[in-house]
Amino acid sequence: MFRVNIQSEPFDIHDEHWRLSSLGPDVGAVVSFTGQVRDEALELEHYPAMALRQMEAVLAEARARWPLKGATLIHRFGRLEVGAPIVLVLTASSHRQAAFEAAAFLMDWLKTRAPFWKKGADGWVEAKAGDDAAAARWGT
Amino acid sequence: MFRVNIQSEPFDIHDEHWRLSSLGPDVGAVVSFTGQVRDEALELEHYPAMALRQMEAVLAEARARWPLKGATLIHRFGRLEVGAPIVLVLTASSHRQAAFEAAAFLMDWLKTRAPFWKKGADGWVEAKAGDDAAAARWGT
Amino acid sequence: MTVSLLYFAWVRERIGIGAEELVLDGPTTVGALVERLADLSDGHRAALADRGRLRAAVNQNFVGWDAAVAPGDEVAIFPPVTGGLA
Amino acid sequence: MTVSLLYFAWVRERIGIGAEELVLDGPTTVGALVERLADLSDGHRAALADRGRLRAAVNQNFVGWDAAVAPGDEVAIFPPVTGGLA
Repeated sequence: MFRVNIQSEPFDIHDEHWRLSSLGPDVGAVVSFTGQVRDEALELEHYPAMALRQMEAVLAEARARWPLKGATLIHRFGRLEVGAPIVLVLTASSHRQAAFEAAAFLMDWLKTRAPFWKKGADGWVEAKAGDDAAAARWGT
Repeated sequence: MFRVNIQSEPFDIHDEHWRLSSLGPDVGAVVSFTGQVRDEALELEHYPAMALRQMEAVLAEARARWPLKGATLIHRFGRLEVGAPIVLVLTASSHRQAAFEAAAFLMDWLKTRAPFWKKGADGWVEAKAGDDAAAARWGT
Repeated sequence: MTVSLLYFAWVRERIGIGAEELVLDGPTTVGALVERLADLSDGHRAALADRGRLRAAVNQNFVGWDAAVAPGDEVAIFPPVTGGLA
Repeated sequence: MTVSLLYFAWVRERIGIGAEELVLDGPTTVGALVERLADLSDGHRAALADRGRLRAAVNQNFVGWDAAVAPGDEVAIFPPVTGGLA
Protein backbone atom coordinates (compact mmCIF):
# COMPACT_ATOMS: atom_id res chain seq x y z
CA MET A 1 0.00 0.00 0.00
CA PHE A 2 1.54 3.23 -1.16
CA ARG A 3 -0.16 6.49 -0.33
CA VAL A 4 0.48 10.22 -0.43
CA ASN A 5 -1.77 12.76 1.24
CA ILE A 6 -1.81 16.49 1.93
CA GLN A 7 -4.27 17.60 4.56
CA SER A 8 -4.98 20.25 7.18
CA GLU A 9 -6.35 17.78 9.76
CA PRO A 10 -4.09 15.83 12.11
CA PHE A 11 -3.16 12.29 11.14
CA ASP A 12 -3.52 9.24 13.34
CA ILE A 13 -0.13 7.59 13.63
CA HIS A 14 -1.62 4.47 15.13
CA ASP A 15 -4.03 3.90 12.21
CA GLU A 16 -1.37 4.70 9.64
CA HIS A 17 1.16 2.42 11.32
CA TRP A 18 -1.34 -0.40 11.55
CA ARG A 19 -2.16 -0.14 7.84
CA LEU A 20 1.46 -0.90 7.00
CA SER A 21 2.25 -3.40 9.76
CA SER A 22 -0.78 -5.51 8.74
CA LEU A 23 0.09 -5.69 5.04
CA GLY A 24 1.09 -9.34 5.18
CA PRO A 25 3.36 -12.05 6.59
CA ASP A 26 6.41 -10.79 4.70
CA VAL A 27 6.48 -7.42 6.52
CA GLY A 28 9.23 -7.60 9.13
CA ALA A 29 10.06 -3.94 9.72
CA VAL A 30 8.07 -0.72 9.91
CA VAL A 31 9.78 2.64 10.35
CA SER A 32 7.98 5.89 11.07
CA PHE A 33 9.20 9.46 11.06
CA THR A 34 7.04 12.19 12.57
CA GLY A 35 8.03 15.84 12.28
CA GLN A 36 6.31 18.17 14.71
CA VAL A 37 6.19 21.92 15.36
CA ARG A 38 9.04 23.02 17.57
CA ASP A 39 9.31 26.17 19.71
CA GLU A 40 6.58 28.32 18.10
CA ALA A 41 3.29 28.01 16.22
CA LEU A 42 3.53 28.06 12.43
CA GLU A 43 1.46 28.75 9.37
CA LEU A 44 2.23 26.33 6.54
CA GLU A 45 1.53 27.48 3.00
CA HIS A 46 1.81 25.09 0.06
CA TYR A 47 1.42 24.77 -3.71
CA PRO A 48 -1.15 21.98 -3.77
CA ALA A 49 -0.83 20.44 -7.24
CA MET A 50 2.97 20.62 -7.25
CA ALA A 51 3.25 19.33 -3.68
CA LEU A 52 1.22 16.25 -4.55
CA ARG A 53 3.20 15.69 -7.74
CA GLN A 54 6.57 16.04 -6.00
CA MET A 55 5.57 13.76 -3.12
CA GLU A 56 4.41 11.12 -5.61
CA ALA A 57 7.70 11.46 -7.52
CA VAL A 58 9.75 11.08 -4.33
CA LEU A 59 7.74 8.00 -3.35
CA ALA A 60 8.24 6.45 -6.81
CA GLU A 61 11.99 7.06 -6.48
CA ALA A 62 12.06 5.33 -3.07
CA ARG A 63 10.17 2.34 -4.48
CA ALA A 64 12.70 2.07 -7.31
CA ARG A 65 15.59 2.04 -4.82
CA TRP A 66 14.34 -0.20 -2.00
CA PRO A 67 12.16 -3.34 -1.82
CA LEU A 68 9.26 -1.76 0.05
CA LYS A 69 5.98 -3.50 0.89
CA GLY A 70 4.29 -0.19 1.60
CA ALA A 71 4.89 3.48 2.33
CA THR A 72 2.84 6.47 3.46
CA LEU A 73 3.63 10.17 3.12
CA ILE A 74 1.38 12.72 4.79
CA HIS A 75 2.09 16.46 4.93
CA ARG A 76 -0.13 18.96 6.69
CA PHE A 77 -0.74 22.61 5.88
CA GLY A 78 -2.42 25.56 7.59
CA ARG A 79 -2.00 26.79 11.15
CA LEU A 80 -0.12 24.38 13.43
CA GLU A 81 0.52 24.82 17.15
CA VAL A 82 3.67 23.80 19.04
CA GLY A 83 3.83 20.02 19.31
CA ALA A 84 1.45 19.46 16.39
CA PRO A 85 2.54 16.80 13.91
CA ILE A 86 3.36 18.24 10.47
CA VAL A 87 4.72 15.39 8.44
CA LEU A 88 4.54 11.60 8.62
CA VAL A 89 6.71 9.17 6.69
CA LEU A 90 6.10 5.44 7.12
CA THR A 91 7.87 2.57 5.39
CA ALA A 92 7.33 -1.18 5.57
CA SER A 93 9.75 -3.80 4.28
CA SER A 94 10.88 -7.35 4.99
CA HIS A 95 14.14 -6.07 6.47
CA ARG A 96 15.07 -3.20 8.70
CA GLN A 97 17.74 -1.63 6.54
CA ALA A 98 15.44 -0.98 3.57
CA ALA A 99 12.77 0.47 5.86
CA PHE A 100 15.25 2.77 7.65
CA GLU A 101 17.04 3.97 4.53
CA ALA A 102 13.86 4.58 2.55
CA ALA A 103 12.32 6.61 5.40
CA ALA A 104 15.43 8.79 5.78
CA PHE A 105 15.60 9.27 2.02
CA LEU A 106 11.93 10.25 1.80
CA MET A 107 12.34 12.88 4.52
CA ASP A 108 15.53 14.33 3.03
CA TRP A 109 13.91 14.65 -0.36
CA LEU A 110 10.64 16.00 0.98
CA LYS A 111 12.55 18.76 2.76
CA THR A 112 14.13 20.01 -0.44
CA ARG A 113 11.45 19.23 -3.04
CA ALA A 114 7.99 19.50 -1.53
CA PRO A 115 6.71 23.08 -2.04
CA PHE A 116 5.74 24.04 1.52
CA TRP A 117 6.70 27.27 3.27
CA LYS A 118 6.63 27.97 6.97
CA LYS A 119 5.80 31.30 8.57
CA GLY A 120 6.46 31.90 12.26
CA ALA A 121 6.11 34.93 14.54
CA ASP A 122 9.26 36.47 13.00
CA GLY A 123 8.19 35.93 9.41
CA TRP A 124 9.02 33.33 6.79
CA VAL A 125 11.49 30.62 7.79
CA GLU A 126 14.61 30.55 5.61
CA ALA A 127 15.72 27.32 3.95
CA LYS A 128 18.82 25.68 5.42
CA ALA A 129 21.88 24.71 3.39
CA GLY A 130 22.09 21.54 5.49
CA ASP A 131 18.89 20.25 3.93
CA ASP A 132 20.34 20.36 0.42
CA ALA A 133 23.42 18.56 1.72
CA ALA A 134 21.24 15.88 3.35
CA ALA A 135 19.33 15.32 0.12
CA ALA A 136 22.54 15.28 -1.95
CA ARG A 137 23.96 12.27 -0.07
CA TRP A 138 21.45 10.05 -1.90
CA GLY A 139 22.71 11.11 -5.35
CA THR A 140 20.26 12.22 -8.04
CA MET B 1 12.36 10.10 29.07
CA PHE B 2 14.59 7.11 28.53
CA ARG B 3 13.18 3.68 29.10
CA VAL B 4 14.07 0.03 28.52
CA ASN B 5 11.61 -2.80 28.97
CA ILE B 6 11.45 -6.54 28.37
CA GLN B 7 7.98 -8.01 28.40
CA SER B 8 5.84 -10.85 27.07
CA GLU B 9 2.78 -8.64 26.47
CA PRO B 10 2.32 -6.61 23.28
CA PHE B 11 3.29 -2.93 23.41
CA ASP B 12 1.09 -0.06 22.35
CA ILE B 13 2.95 1.92 19.73
CA HIS B 14 0.52 4.81 19.96
CA ASP B 15 1.03 5.26 23.72
CA GLU B 16 4.78 4.85 23.42
CA HIS B 17 4.97 7.30 20.52
CA TRP B 18 2.86 9.84 22.36
CA ARG B 19 5.11 9.66 25.44
CA LEU B 20 8.05 10.83 23.35
CA SER B 21 6.27 13.27 21.03
CA SER B 22 4.79 15.09 24.04
CA LEU B 23 8.09 15.53 25.90
CA GLY B 24 8.28 19.27 25.22
CA PRO B 25 8.43 22.12 22.70
CA ASP B 26 12.00 21.26 21.62
CA VAL B 27 11.04 17.85 20.22
CA GLY B 28 10.91 18.18 16.44
CA ALA B 29 11.38 14.62 15.26
CA VAL B 30 10.26 11.20 16.48
CA VAL B 31 11.42 8.01 14.75
CA SER B 32 10.03 4.57 15.46
CA PHE B 33 11.20 1.15 14.40
CA THR B 34 8.95 -1.86 14.88
CA GLY B 35 10.18 -5.36 14.16
CA GLN B 36 7.50 -7.98 13.72
CA VAL B 37 7.32 -11.73 13.20
CA ARG B 38 7.67 -12.64 9.55
CA ASP B 39 6.58 -15.85 7.79
CA GLU B 40 6.21 -18.19 10.80
CA ALA B 41 5.41 -18.12 14.51
CA LEU B 42 8.39 -17.97 16.86
CA GLU B 43 9.36 -18.71 20.41
CA LEU B 44 11.74 -16.10 21.84
CA GLU B 45 14.03 -17.15 24.68
CA HIS B 46 16.14 -14.61 26.54
CA TYR B 47 18.65 -14.16 29.36
CA PRO B 48 16.69 -11.65 31.44
CA ALA B 49 19.32 -9.91 33.56
CA MET B 50 21.87 -9.70 30.76
CA ALA B 51 19.27 -8.55 28.21
CA LEU B 52 18.25 -5.66 30.43
CA ARG B 53 21.85 -4.77 31.14
CA GLN B 54 22.84 -4.85 27.45
CA MET B 55 19.80 -2.83 26.39
CA GLU B 56 20.61 -0.21 29.00
CA ALA B 57 24.23 -0.11 27.82
CA VAL B 58 23.17 0.32 24.19
CA LEU B 59 20.79 3.12 25.17
CA ALA B 60 23.53 4.87 27.17
CA GLU B 61 25.83 4.64 24.15
CA ALA B 62 23.17 6.20 21.89
CA ARG B 63 22.66 9.05 24.39
CA ALA B 64 26.40 9.71 24.40
CA ARG B 65 26.47 9.91 20.59
CA TRP B 66 23.31 11.89 19.73
CA PRO B 67 21.41 14.75 21.38
CA LEU B 68 18.25 12.81 22.22
CA LYS B 69 15.29 14.15 24.17
CA GLY B 70 13.98 10.66 24.80
CA ALA B 71 14.22 7.05 23.69
CA THR B 72 12.34 3.81 24.34
CA LEU B 73 13.50 0.23 23.81
CA ILE B 74 11.05 -2.60 24.25
CA HIS B 75 11.80 -6.24 23.47
CA ARG B 76 9.29 -9.03 23.83
CA PHE B 77 9.86 -12.69 24.66
CA GLY B 78 7.78 -15.87 24.63
CA ARG B 79 5.55 -17.21 21.88
CA LEU B 80 4.85 -14.72 19.08
CA GLU B 81 2.55 -15.27 16.10
CA VAL B 82 3.12 -14.03 12.54
CA GLY B 83 2.62 -10.28 12.40
CA ALA B 84 3.15 -9.83 16.15
CA PRO B 85 5.46 -6.95 17.12
CA ILE B 86 8.70 -8.15 18.72
CA VAL B 87 10.82 -5.07 19.21
CA LEU B 88 10.17 -1.34 19.39
CA VAL B 89 12.78 1.38 19.18
CA LEU B 90 11.66 5.00 19.52
CA THR B 91 13.84 8.11 19.49
CA ALA B 92 12.94 11.78 19.94
CA SER B 93 15.22 14.68 19.11
CA SER B 94 15.08 18.28 17.95
CA HIS B 95 16.26 17.29 14.49
CA ARG B 96 15.52 14.43 12.19
CA GLN B 97 19.06 13.24 11.55
CA ALA B 98 19.81 12.50 15.21
CA ALA B 99 16.49 10.68 15.61
CA PHE B 100 17.04 8.56 12.47
CA GLU B 101 20.67 7.71 13.17
CA ALA B 102 20.11 6.86 16.82
CA ALA B 103 17.17 4.57 15.98
CA ALA B 104 19.18 2.70 13.31
CA PHE B 105 22.15 2.42 15.68
CA LEU B 106 19.98 1.08 18.51
CA MET B 107 18.51 -1.61 16.25
CA ASP B 108 21.87 -2.66 14.82
CA TRP B 109 23.35 -2.97 18.29
CA LEU B 110 20.32 -4.72 19.76
CA LYS B 111 20.55 -7.34 17.03
CA THR B 112 24.11 -8.26 17.93
CA ARG B 113 24.19 -7.65 21.70
CA ALA B 114 20.81 -8.34 23.25
CA PRO B 115 20.73 -12.01 24.38
CA PHE B 116 17.55 -13.23 22.69
CA TRP B 117 17.22 -16.42 20.65
CA LYS B 118 14.49 -17.29 18.20
CA LYS B 119 13.11 -20.77 17.60
CA GLY B 120 10.86 -21.46 14.63
CA ALA B 121 9.23 -24.61 13.23
CA ASP B 122 12.62 -25.76 11.85
CA GLY B 123 14.52 -25.14 15.06
CA TRP B 124 16.76 -22.37 16.31
CA VAL B 125 17.35 -19.48 13.93
CA GLU B 126 21.03 -18.96 13.06
CA ALA B 127 22.66 -15.55 13.49
CA LYS B 128 23.43 -13.70 10.27
CA ALA B 129 26.88 -12.35 9.42
CA GLY B 130 25.14 -9.27 7.98
CA ASP B 131 24.05 -8.24 11.46
CA ASP B 132 27.61 -8.04 12.73
CA ALA B 133 28.50 -5.98 9.66
CA ALA B 134 25.58 -3.63 10.30
CA ALA B 135 26.65 -3.12 13.91
CA ALA B 136 30.29 -2.66 12.90
CA ARG B 137 29.52 0.40 10.76
CA TRP B 138 28.97 2.42 13.95
CA GLY B 139 32.48 1.67 15.26
CA THR B 140 33.00 0.43 18.81
CA MET C 1 -1.58 32.85 -25.67
CA THR C 2 -1.17 33.44 -21.94
CA VAL C 3 0.84 31.96 -19.07
CA SER C 4 -0.57 31.42 -15.58
CA LEU C 5 1.61 32.81 -12.81
CA LEU C 6 1.54 31.60 -9.23
CA TYR C 7 3.32 33.20 -6.26
CA PHE C 8 3.90 31.74 -2.82
CA ALA C 9 5.07 32.79 0.67
CA TRP C 10 6.77 36.22 0.83
CA VAL C 11 6.81 36.48 -2.97
CA ARG C 12 3.01 36.35 -2.88
CA GLU C 13 2.86 38.81 0.01
CA ARG C 14 5.13 41.40 -1.65
CA ILE C 15 3.36 41.18 -5.00
CA GLY C 16 0.04 41.35 -3.19
CA ILE C 17 -1.68 38.57 -5.15
CA GLY C 18 -1.23 34.82 -5.41
CA ALA C 19 -2.01 34.35 -9.10
CA GLU C 20 -2.25 36.32 -12.32
CA GLU C 21 -2.10 35.82 -16.07
CA LEU C 22 0.29 37.36 -18.56
CA VAL C 23 -0.05 37.53 -22.34
CA LEU C 24 2.99 36.15 -24.17
CA ASP C 25 4.12 37.22 -27.63
CA GLY C 26 5.77 33.84 -28.10
CA PRO C 27 8.13 31.39 -26.40
CA THR C 28 10.39 32.87 -23.73
CA THR C 29 12.44 31.78 -20.71
CA VAL C 30 11.62 31.90 -17.01
CA GLY C 31 14.38 34.46 -16.50
CA ALA C 32 13.08 36.79 -19.21
CA LEU C 33 9.55 36.39 -17.87
CA VAL C 34 10.65 37.40 -14.36
CA GLU C 35 12.30 40.53 -15.78
CA ARG C 36 9.04 41.50 -17.47
CA LEU C 37 7.07 40.79 -14.30
CA ALA C 38 9.39 42.96 -12.20
CA ASP C 39 8.22 46.00 -14.24
CA LEU C 40 4.56 45.48 -13.48
CA SER C 41 4.52 47.20 -10.04
CA ASP C 42 6.68 48.23 -7.09
CA GLY C 43 5.50 45.10 -5.31
CA HIS C 44 6.61 42.92 -8.22
CA ARG C 45 9.98 44.66 -8.25
CA ALA C 46 10.47 44.19 -4.50
CA ALA C 47 9.48 40.53 -4.70
CA LEU C 48 11.53 39.64 -7.78
CA ALA C 49 14.65 41.82 -7.35
CA ASP C 50 16.98 39.18 -5.88
CA ARG C 51 16.84 36.09 -8.02
CA GLY C 52 19.30 34.30 -5.76
CA ARG C 53 16.53 34.07 -3.16
CA LEU C 54 13.94 32.70 -5.60
CA ARG C 55 13.08 29.35 -7.13
CA ALA C 56 10.86 28.59 -10.14
CA ALA C 57 8.68 25.76 -11.38
CA VAL C 58 7.11 25.28 -14.82
CA ASN C 59 4.10 23.00 -14.89
CA GLN C 60 4.92 21.87 -11.32
CA ASN C 61 8.52 20.85 -11.94
CA PHE C 62 11.51 22.74 -10.59
CA VAL C 63 13.43 24.52 -13.39
CA GLY C 64 16.39 26.88 -13.85
CA TRP C 65 16.11 30.48 -15.09
CA ASP C 66 16.95 29.49 -18.65
CA ALA C 67 14.03 27.04 -18.88
CA ALA C 68 11.60 27.57 -21.76
CA VAL C 69 8.12 28.94 -21.15
CA ALA C 70 5.40 28.47 -23.76
CA PRO C 71 1.84 29.77 -23.90
CA GLY C 72 -0.44 27.75 -21.65
CA ASP C 73 2.29 26.95 -19.12
CA GLU C 74 1.84 27.30 -15.36
CA VAL C 75 4.82 29.21 -13.96
CA ALA C 76 5.37 29.48 -10.21
CA ILE C 77 7.85 31.76 -8.43
CA PHE C 78 8.61 31.21 -4.74
CA PRO C 79 11.34 31.13 -2.08
CA PRO C 80 13.32 27.93 -1.42
CA VAL C 81 10.97 25.40 0.17
CA THR C 82 10.96 24.88 3.96
CA GLY C 83 8.51 22.04 4.49
CA GLY C 84 8.83 18.85 6.45
CA LEU C 85 10.28 20.28 9.64
CA ALA C 86 13.09 19.13 11.85
CA MET D 1 33.86 -21.42 45.86
CA THR D 2 31.41 -22.14 43.05
CA VAL D 3 30.45 -20.58 39.72
CA SER D 4 26.87 -20.37 38.45
CA LEU D 5 26.40 -21.67 34.93
CA LEU D 6 23.54 -20.64 32.63
CA TYR D 7 22.69 -22.22 29.26
CA PHE D 8 20.34 -20.86 26.59
CA ALA D 9 18.63 -21.93 23.35
CA TRP D 10 20.00 -25.18 21.85
CA VAL D 11 22.86 -25.25 24.35
CA ARG D 12 20.29 -25.52 27.12
CA GLU D 13 18.30 -28.11 25.17
CA ARG D 14 21.30 -30.37 24.48
CA ILE D 15 22.59 -30.18 28.04
CA GLY D 16 19.08 -30.77 29.31
CA ILE D 17 19.12 -28.10 32.03
CA GLY D 18 19.23 -24.31 32.02
CA ALA D 19 21.40 -23.74 35.08
CA GLU D 20 23.85 -25.57 37.32
CA GLU D 21 26.69 -24.87 39.71
CA LEU D 22 30.26 -26.04 39.53
CA VAL D 23 32.87 -26.06 42.29
CA LEU D 24 36.11 -24.29 41.33
CA ASP D 25 39.54 -25.06 42.76
CA GLY D 26 40.61 -21.49 41.99
CA PRO D 27 40.63 -18.91 39.21
CA THR D 28 40.33 -20.29 35.67
CA THR D 29 39.30 -19.16 32.17
CA VAL D 30 36.02 -19.54 30.31
CA GLY D 31 37.73 -21.83 27.79
CA ALA D 32 39.14 -24.15 30.48
CA LEU D 33 35.76 -24.16 32.21
CA VAL D 34 33.99 -25.22 29.02
CA GLU D 35 36.46 -28.10 28.61
CA ARG D 36 35.67 -29.29 32.13
CA LEU D 37 31.92 -28.95 31.51
CA ALA D 38 32.12 -30.98 28.30
CA ASP D 39 33.19 -34.02 30.37
CA LEU D 40 30.14 -33.92 32.62
CA SER D 41 27.74 -35.78 30.29
CA ASP D 42 27.08 -36.75 26.69
CA GLY D 43 24.65 -33.82 26.50
CA HIS D 44 27.32 -31.42 27.71
CA ARG D 45 29.76 -32.79 25.16
CA ALA D 46 27.23 -32.46 22.30
CA ALA D 47 26.35 -28.91 23.31
CA LEU D 48 29.89 -27.67 23.88
CA ALA D 49 31.86 -29.53 21.18
CA ASP D 50 32.02 -26.76 18.59
CA ARG D 51 33.22 -23.60 20.28
CA GLY D 52 32.96 -21.67 17.00
CA ARG D 53 29.17 -21.83 17.34
CA LEU D 54 29.14 -20.64 20.95
CA ARG D 55 29.37 -17.34 22.76
CA ALA D 56 30.05 -16.66 26.43
CA ALA D 57 29.26 -14.02 29.02
CA VAL D 58 30.72 -13.54 32.49
CA ASN D 59 28.57 -11.58 34.89
CA GLN D 60 26.33 -10.57 31.96
CA ASN D 61 29.04 -9.13 29.73
CA PHE D 62 30.22 -10.78 26.52
CA VAL D 63 33.74 -12.20 26.87
CA GLY D 64 36.29 -14.20 24.88
CA TRP D 65 37.40 -17.77 25.77
CA ASP D 66 40.50 -16.52 27.55
CA ALA D 67 38.49 -14.36 29.97
CA ALA D 68 39.09 -15.00 33.68
CA VAL D 69 36.48 -16.75 35.81
CA ALA D 70 36.58 -16.46 39.58
CA PRO D 71 34.49 -18.10 42.29
CA GLY D 72 31.07 -16.42 42.55
CA ASP D 73 30.92 -15.47 38.87
CA GLU D 74 27.85 -16.04 36.69
CA VAL D 75 29.00 -17.70 33.46
CA ALA D 76 26.57 -18.10 30.54
CA ILE D 77 27.13 -20.21 27.41
CA PHE D 78 24.84 -19.76 24.41
CA PRO D 79 24.65 -19.52 20.60
CA PRO D 80 25.13 -16.15 18.84
CA VAL D 81 22.11 -13.95 19.63
CA THR D 82 19.26 -13.64 17.13
CA GLY D 83 16.94 -11.09 18.72
CA GLY D 84 15.38 -7.97 17.31
CA LEU D 85 14.10 -9.42 14.07
CA ALA D 86 14.19 -8.14 10.51
